[in-house]
Amino acid sequence: MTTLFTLNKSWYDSAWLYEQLVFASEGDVVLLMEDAVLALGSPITLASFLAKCSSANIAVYALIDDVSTRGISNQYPSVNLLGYNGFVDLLIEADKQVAW
Amino acid sequence: MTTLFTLNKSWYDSAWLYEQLVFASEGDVVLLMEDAVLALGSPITLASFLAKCSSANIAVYALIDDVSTRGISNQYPSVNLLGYNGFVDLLIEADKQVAW
Amino acid sequence: MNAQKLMLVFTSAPYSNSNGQEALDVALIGAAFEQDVSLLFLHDGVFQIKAGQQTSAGIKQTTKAFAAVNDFGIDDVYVHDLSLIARGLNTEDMMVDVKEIDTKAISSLLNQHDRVLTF
Amino acid sequence: MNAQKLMLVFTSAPYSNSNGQEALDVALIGAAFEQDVSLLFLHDGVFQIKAGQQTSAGIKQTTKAFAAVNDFGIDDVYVHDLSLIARGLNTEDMMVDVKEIDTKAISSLLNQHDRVLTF
Amino acid sequence: MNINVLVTGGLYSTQCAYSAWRFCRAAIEAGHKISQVFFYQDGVSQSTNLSVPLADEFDAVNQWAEFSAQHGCELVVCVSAGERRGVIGAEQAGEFGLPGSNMHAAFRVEGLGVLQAASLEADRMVTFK
Amino acid sequence: MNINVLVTGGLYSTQCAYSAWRFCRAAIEAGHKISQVFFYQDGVSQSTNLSVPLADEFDAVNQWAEFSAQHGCELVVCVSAGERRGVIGAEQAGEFGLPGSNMHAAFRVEGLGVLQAASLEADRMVTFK
Repeated sequence: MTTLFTLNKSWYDSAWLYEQLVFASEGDVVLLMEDAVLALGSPITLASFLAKCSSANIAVYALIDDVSTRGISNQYPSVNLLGYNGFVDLLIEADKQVAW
Repeated sequence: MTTLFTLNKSWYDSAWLYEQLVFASEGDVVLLMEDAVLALGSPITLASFLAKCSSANIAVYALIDDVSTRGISNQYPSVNLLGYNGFVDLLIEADKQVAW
Repeated sequence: MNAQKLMLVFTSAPYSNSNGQEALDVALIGAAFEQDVSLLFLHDGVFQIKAGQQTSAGIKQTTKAFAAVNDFGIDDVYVHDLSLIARGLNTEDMMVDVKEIDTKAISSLLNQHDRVLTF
Repeated sequence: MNAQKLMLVFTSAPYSNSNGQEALDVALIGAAFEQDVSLLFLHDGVFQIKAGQQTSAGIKQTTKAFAAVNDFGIDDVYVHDLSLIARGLNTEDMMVDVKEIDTKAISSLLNQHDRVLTF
Repeated sequence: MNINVLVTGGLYSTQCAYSAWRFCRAAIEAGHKISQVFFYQDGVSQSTNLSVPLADEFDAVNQWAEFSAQHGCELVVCVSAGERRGVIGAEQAGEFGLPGSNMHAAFRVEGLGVLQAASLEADRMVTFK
Repeated sequence: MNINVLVTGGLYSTQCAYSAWRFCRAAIEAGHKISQVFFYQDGVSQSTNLSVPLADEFDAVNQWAEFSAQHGCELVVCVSAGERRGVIGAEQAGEFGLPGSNMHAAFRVEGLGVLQAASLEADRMVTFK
């Protein structure tokens, strides 16, 4: 079973959750949305989190609407931006969602 | 002018604020209340914050009602526990309050 | 309709909001529907089941109800080990029998459930 | 009644809640009452005045109003240096003219104000 | 697929109303079905018929009502979460002798059992908070 | 001393109603005056006359009303924060053609200017959030 983890909390408030890799495991998917996209603008902040996700084979996406509303320019090529239609697809492809 | 800083946020969510000494300066007073009292039960978590407050001459108090409701046993002798009447006195003795 | 494995995840401390109470209500309804319900406490959520909470004038001690979850057929109560350690707590400080598990075990556990609701 | 020095502190990012908008409303009323009003952006609050925010269908771009605070007689706009650095930002990313100050300077500034409201 | 949506966040303290509404529209466009949107915790505030948002603010209540009318999706408010917070249907107002009610007609009041039942029937469940 | 109180937190998402109420009672006991409690942001929810808390839950609305009656303190709800969130006085209901109102009679609606004026007159201001 694969899980879609949606994360709407700022790294700057909830670093502990990112340190635990949002409790995802191999094959799971993470979607950054709302305040979780804020850290995408800093090339340092999410580097460790994304490296760990990559080596654990956890794909990371971000919701483009929340990125552009906040004026963030994504510094991480490994994070794919997608719209709400992509969000829907991720939910369908996974077996369930966990909303942090 | 002296300021009463009230802090109701858990250290485990808002460590950044504690690291900035809640922007207090010499002679100011800090009151830990609500979720800010949670960390008083761990002898390690607040040690650095309290040491810095002590050397900056910033007194730190905690609201005893919130401590006992949550079943916390305060591990820090330098933190004085007081009730709402003590809270009122701190506000009157200070020139203003800043609520974090 | 088969029974689902339902997990409630508690991430915030009691008293400052109603998350604990309202997550527990979902758990009890799940149990009443004969679902396979388990509880997971992590981050400040571990304070929900901390022993020694004292009532205060006019404030509800919502967490007493946790001590009775076994009576409702909820036996799987998990606590995150790192969350306890970071708060100077251990399983003996908890008001219910809990299984202490690490981050990796939590990941596996989430995988084994059909529905996971976080509060 | 003398004028008071009133400071509004912005600590949270826009869009996910109304803190920025409702703090700004207090600031503008203060200015209308001819108080001496200043604004301080720290932590995720610095995103309130980040340039380049784009409107999205049906969502209010509350922060446009920040670009006009000077018109309301609010000239003292401060940003916390560490908050910018931690987010990969600098003062040129801000949509208004700001004074970048450090933690110690913020402590002094708080001392000099009669009322400090945080949002 | 049949998707059940749980919404728990307040109107002005979270973005959840907007995010959930955008998600639901995208799901319909992709040919899925939103069987139910269940409002719990502070999410119950998204069902009041007394809110007056500014002209350029997201009008969650009316957007949900319109979405429901167009796509036949049920909008269900948790009875106990609503009672605590003062979001009340007409029947409850009578039951408790309250001076009025304030729930928009597009929403209806149910217990948590309805959420549990919908979860059992749905192919997917998604939470916005 | 004359203390002005600002309350901005929601009823079930923060502890602020309880903390503020305990503080206010302690201030009166110490001989101080609470000139005004101003409800802003999600704090406006503390003025609804439609809430039905459980028997053992803190009943913020009625505790504020009782406190105000005993000690002559004004309970003021921010007009714009209330309108956004659906907390509405009788006059506003007529003005906007709403189906009803839901503000407890112990509270009254005012603009932010009233908070600013009270702040100028008070010796101390204290915020609960």
